[in-house]
Amino acid sequence: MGKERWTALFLIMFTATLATAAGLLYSTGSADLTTQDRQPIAFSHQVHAGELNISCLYCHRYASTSPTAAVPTVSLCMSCHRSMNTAHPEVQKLVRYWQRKEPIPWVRLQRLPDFVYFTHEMHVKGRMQCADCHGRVEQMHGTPRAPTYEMGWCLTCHRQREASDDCWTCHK
Amino acid sequence: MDLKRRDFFKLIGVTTVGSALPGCEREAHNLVPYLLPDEEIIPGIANWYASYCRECPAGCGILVRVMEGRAKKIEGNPSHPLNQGKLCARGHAALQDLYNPDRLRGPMRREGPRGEGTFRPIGWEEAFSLWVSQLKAHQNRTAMISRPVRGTLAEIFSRFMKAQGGPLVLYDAGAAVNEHTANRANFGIDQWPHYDLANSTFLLSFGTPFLDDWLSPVSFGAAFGRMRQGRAGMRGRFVQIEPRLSLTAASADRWIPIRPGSEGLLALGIGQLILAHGRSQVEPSDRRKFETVYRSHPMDHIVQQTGITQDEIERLAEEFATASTPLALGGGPASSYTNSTITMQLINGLNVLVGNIGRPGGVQIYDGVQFPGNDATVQPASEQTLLEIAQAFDQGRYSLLQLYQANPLYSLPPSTGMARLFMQAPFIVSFSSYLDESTAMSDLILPDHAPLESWGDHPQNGLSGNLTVGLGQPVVEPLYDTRSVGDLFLQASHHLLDMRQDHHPLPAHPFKDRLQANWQSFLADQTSESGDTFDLAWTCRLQEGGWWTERANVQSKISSHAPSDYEPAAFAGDDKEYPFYLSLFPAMGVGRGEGSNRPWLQELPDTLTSAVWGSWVEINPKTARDHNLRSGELLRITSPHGRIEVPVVFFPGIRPDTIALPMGQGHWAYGRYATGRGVNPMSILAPLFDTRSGALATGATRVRIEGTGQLGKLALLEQRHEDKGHELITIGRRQPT
Amino acid sequence: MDNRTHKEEIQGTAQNKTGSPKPYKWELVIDLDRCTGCEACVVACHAENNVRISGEEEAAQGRAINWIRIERSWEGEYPDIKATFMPVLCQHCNNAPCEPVCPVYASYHTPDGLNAQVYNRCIGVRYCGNNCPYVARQFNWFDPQWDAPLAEQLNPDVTVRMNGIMEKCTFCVQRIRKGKETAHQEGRRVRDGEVTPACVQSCPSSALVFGDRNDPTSRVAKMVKNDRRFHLLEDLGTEPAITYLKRLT
Amino acid sequence: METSRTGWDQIPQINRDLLAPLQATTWWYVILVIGLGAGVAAGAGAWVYQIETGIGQTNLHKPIFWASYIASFVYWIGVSHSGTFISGVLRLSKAEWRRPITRIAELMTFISVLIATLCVFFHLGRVWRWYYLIPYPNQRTIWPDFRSPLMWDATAVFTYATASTIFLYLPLIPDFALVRDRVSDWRKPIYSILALGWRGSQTQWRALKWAQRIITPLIVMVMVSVHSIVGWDFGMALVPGWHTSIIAPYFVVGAVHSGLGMVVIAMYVLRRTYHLENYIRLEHFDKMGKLLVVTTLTLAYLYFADLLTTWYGKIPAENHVMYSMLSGPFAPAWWTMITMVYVLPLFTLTLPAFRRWPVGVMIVGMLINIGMYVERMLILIPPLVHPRLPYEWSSYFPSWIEITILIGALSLALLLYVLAVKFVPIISIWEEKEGRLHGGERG
Repeated sequence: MGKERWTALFLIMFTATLATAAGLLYSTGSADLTTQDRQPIAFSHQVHAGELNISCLYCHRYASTSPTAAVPTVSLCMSCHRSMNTAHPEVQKLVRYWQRKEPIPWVRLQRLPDFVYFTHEMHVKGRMQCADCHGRVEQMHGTPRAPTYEMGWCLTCHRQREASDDCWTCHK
Repeated sequence: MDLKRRDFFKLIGVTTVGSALPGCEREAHNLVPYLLPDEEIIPGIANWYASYCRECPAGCGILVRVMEGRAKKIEGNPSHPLNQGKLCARGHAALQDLYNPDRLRGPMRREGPRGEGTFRPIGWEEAFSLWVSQLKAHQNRTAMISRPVRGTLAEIFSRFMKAQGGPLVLYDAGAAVNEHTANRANFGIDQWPHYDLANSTFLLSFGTPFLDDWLSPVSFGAAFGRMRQGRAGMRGRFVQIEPRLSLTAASADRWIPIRPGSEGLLALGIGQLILAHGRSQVEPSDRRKFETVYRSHPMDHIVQQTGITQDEIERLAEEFATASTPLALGGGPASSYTNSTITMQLINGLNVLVGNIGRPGGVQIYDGVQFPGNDATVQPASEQTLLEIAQAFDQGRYSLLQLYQANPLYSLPPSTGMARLFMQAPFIVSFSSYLDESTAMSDLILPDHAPLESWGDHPQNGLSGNLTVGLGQPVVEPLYDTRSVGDLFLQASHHLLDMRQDHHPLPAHPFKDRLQANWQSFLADQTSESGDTFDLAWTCRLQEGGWWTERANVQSKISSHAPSDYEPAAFAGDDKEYPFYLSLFPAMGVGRGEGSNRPWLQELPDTLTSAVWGSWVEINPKTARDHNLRSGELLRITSPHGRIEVPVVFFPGIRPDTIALPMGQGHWAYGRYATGRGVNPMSILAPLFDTRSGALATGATRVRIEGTGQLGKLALLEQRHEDKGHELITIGRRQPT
Repeated sequence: MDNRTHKEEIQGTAQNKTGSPKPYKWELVIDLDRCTGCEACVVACHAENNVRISGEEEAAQGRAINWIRIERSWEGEYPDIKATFMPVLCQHCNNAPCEPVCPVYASYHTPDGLNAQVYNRCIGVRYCGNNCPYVARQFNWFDPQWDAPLAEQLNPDVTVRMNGIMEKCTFCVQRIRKGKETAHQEGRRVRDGEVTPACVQSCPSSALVFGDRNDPTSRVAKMVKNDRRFHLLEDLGTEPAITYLKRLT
Repeated sequence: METSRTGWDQIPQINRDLLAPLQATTWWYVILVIGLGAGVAAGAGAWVYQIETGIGQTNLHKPIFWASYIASFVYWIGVSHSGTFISGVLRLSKAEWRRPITRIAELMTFISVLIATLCVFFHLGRVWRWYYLIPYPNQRTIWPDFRSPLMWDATAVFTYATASTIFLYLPLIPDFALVRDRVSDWRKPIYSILALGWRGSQTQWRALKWAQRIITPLIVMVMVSVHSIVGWDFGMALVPGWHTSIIAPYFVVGAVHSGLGMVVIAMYVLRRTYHLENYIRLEHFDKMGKLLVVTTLTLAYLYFADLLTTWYGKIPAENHVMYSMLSGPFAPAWWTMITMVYVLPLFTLTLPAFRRWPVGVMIVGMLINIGMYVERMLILIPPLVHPRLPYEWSSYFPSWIEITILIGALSLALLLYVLAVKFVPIISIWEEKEGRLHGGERG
């Protein structure tokens, strides 16, 4: 009687460990697991992209012409905030950076390993929406947390759209 | 609104470096956006800037790939007539000059005794005023040794030195002074002719290393390719005559190992036969002079001296005279003896004899481009000129020495006593970017920008067959607290103005304005540019990397003088005690030592021996057997002036009575990659010079050898030591059809 | 439909005005009669592909990494001796011995007929290295190092290979990729000479010619018909993508 | 009848003799364990250092991408064939004399497979990514490439490891039961778990017998396949000197050769230490000697066939490899190998008197193993040193790191064996009894 219970317990433990191991193996990859870092300025995509409905490419203007989308220059921020909403404490932070002639040390959230080649240009020109990868940032407070850009995640889309799934398309 | 781009580069540097480093995880976490948008720079997109290469005096056109303010790659400028989009190993390695870890970060002043090499960083204000005070103190007692410069910088240097009162000596160990002197004697020209290799059908080369490092290896390489396979149904033949089978000779159809120093005699013999067979094309008026020279030595004497059979000589003469467009070139080893200028004249004479001066496929002479700093005053000087300067310092005629990227202390043999100059000169100012041997002896260092950080222009000195002026612009912001030597000289001359009322002083504009002014007046004269405004023209020139014409108008008729009478080469050390000839050649990549602080060039395997990162001595296997030497064994080489020990490499392509060493190693300064590596063969050379040009005769020292028994340290990429396995790889050759 | 062409263009099989429906087939022709052994290609390759600086010690151990090397072989005896040069790099074999032996698919064949090495997949069993008859594969025995600020020069389009993985010539795939992207955007095929690897681009005597073998008008397609042609170790049947032209005399 | 009664009388004696090692522990045993432990520690340290700094700590270089680690892998896989061959083949052929030595051999198999696998990990350039070799579902949807002989190898070795474990375990069950009933200290629970509630009932006996009948032929097949595949790691490659069809059978026989050699050593040592003279008798050394003669001759035949073909073919690439061994830089190693593996065994073991001299046979066993290790190195190095492009010809000798790691592996093997002796009856007690009682009709 007691013997059976022990055996059962043992079996459960055994399967549990196996399952965990398998899961871990499955998910191993280049996942970027950095947590929500605090940005120097509490910038809100919800306000800019959502309420004000500014197009992504207005600030991230290189996305359609360059591999990197790039963060907007301080002067670009100032081009609006010189006049707009200057009372806001966060905006004043921005202004202070501007006056100190200091670039803003934004914390990087969207990262890929060095051995991955990704170009915004081709994806934007390939009739993809920013939201397809970056989610609906206009609804996100603070800085949007990206999906962990896993290889499997890229592949799914590439296969759906019958884009190339040759290793050397994305690995350098 | 004036955040310096430099500051920005400093900031973004973090990210760029981080993402480049291995173990991809350690990426820098911060994105640093531009404060001010810069139209030129789009993150992630490469910009290409045109400039010209300053690694050697040839001045090929280059395009530099720049991303986020960092130079990434240098490529040949396809529209530049000299190199036509190609680039040599040294050109590529210019990046490792820009990013060299041993570059000087700012002005420095000597501390402690001279030669100890301890320096203290100082501010530019202090450094500059110190320099100016020295200039004032040593008015009319200043000498300047510089690497060969042309164009605006050359103009500024020469005018400055004229005002300051003292000689400006342009020195480069690689400058083919003998060839140059001979050309002046034969054709009365100061700039190089265009040797039309591409269209010649038979190339008779007396040791000319035109595929190694001679004048402009890239343009010659391109021409060689066309000479061999560029013309349908016509493949130019090529014979190389020299004691050691050089990289150039490896591409020849035939290699003739001639006794060192007797190249002139062979040329003489060939000319003699051409005249004898009545094949010469010289006007009857000059004919007599030519005959007296070329008939001066009997054939059997020539055969006996050169060690080449009479049939061979006759065959050469036959081939040369009957070829539709023959071309004779001389240089390299043939130009490393005491009689080399005459040898070169005799070789030039051969071209005159077959009348290929001004012909396609021959020697094409034309007037150089009219540009400031492109006249006879900026011709490279010989070693003897340097020694005269040194003597002047001895006698106290000069007291202030200025060095600009010249390193005579390393590239002249100790036996010449060059070191005395650096011991005795009361004050030495150096503008070099590195603590090389000479700079380490200086009292004040005002480091110049790297070429890729600075403005410059380069009126082509012949060679390309076009009129060409290269234009160089800064492609990246200066990395360090350095200053353009041009700016410094202009400022200084401004400070000195008060005490000068003499010859046309230089205005105190920044160097760039001066350069632009020169271009404005230059372009104004060019009909091609007339019409559009200067600003437009200037931008175009910047984009194209310079100005050039389709073709130079070649002078078909040129009065060519007969060569002077032949004189035999003199050697140091008698052949009983010192049985071997010593032949020095610039090492692959590192050249005569300028390149030895570039890891890429150090790691560039010498194609013939596959050796990297060091020195070696090449010996004929037979000789090695006679002295029972093992491959890799340290060989002690003794000359009347010193002794060195170098590892042996068996080299089937060299005369048994000759040994050959690469130059360029054995630095005792010049940064982490160069210092204490290999040996500098200069250290055993005798102070012998060419009788006409005063160029150092690097091949005029005889040596004796003895094995030391222990193995030397030398890395060869070719790992096969046992000489087997040839049949495994059958490249095969085809006889030309 | 739209997606099809999208895919096909990326793989270079677009049915567009320039027409040829074939995929790309990148090949290289090396004319040994032009090669002067100047090794501009070697440094060009180092600069373009972030090839590590091995240093004297590793070079002495036979560990120096060169994606392209110039093999010199002597023929004859002094004084009638000749040296011949042969640039040897990855031959991008159509029937590559290194591919099937890789247990993890790090070494595989791309649709363009390139012989690819996926660095981040490689676990360093080095079977491919043994099985490459051209000894074209190079192994990273240690992590690479660049004395600051030399690393500033590194090409961002090419990753830096870490300790323990195999690397080799890629025909400068980053340039091919760029070329194909441009062509794709302009809805055409890559033009002949539009893409050149660093070695080809630098070669002063134009001994190296690179192009798309499947484009009948390309220089490569014409040159491979030259009667001086041969392949390295042809009898092994590896079908190299590199054709050599014999040297005359 | 006669034999059987005497047989029954012997049983207590047998139990006493064969369980003795499990009960008493001598001081030199402790010292031995500590010594081997030190060796293992050194090896482990060296390995960590190699992983930390880079595989460059070895003397490997282009074009010698495989060397001592792979050679050791091949060697240990070879040793592992002892057990399966002796107990497997001899069981099948119902050779009675096998009984006292099967356990010795099976234990050896089990341990050396572990060590062999370890050697593969030493070799990997990025060992922390080893799991790419496992065919497991992953979000990248990438699988290993089963065209690669290395994947065949991985599969085969894994199968072999599991199979030989079972093969070792099955006949252990009754003995574990025996020990369980004999010991009373902390070990009792362990043994009772391992004994799987063995009571010795008829059904259990029948089940055991059946299990063995099934596993035995299987394991013999696996054994042959495993080393064939190990051979194919080389045979499938283009490398001159590897690319030969004879390499698979050659590897199998070679493996058995070294395996038997190793068993002989173990037999001698255990016999001396635990005074098992009436179990491991001279007859056994004699039989093993004969087996060794057989393997020697077979191996020699295959090797000769290969050499002759190469020599007669005169294919340059292969000739260079061959002559580098016959007369070139590898000649010393090669001739040593020939002497130790072929010549000496042949001239000694063919003498009946010699075969009945345990020390002698043991020494020959050692020579064979050293020789075979050298032979493994010679299979790898000379061909790799002579690629088809002579520009890259080179040479190789292992570095201190390599040597330390491999010595560590050896010590680990010995350590495991020494510990095992303390834990399992080194001679299959029940089989021994069975043999004595029934003259093995059941066996």
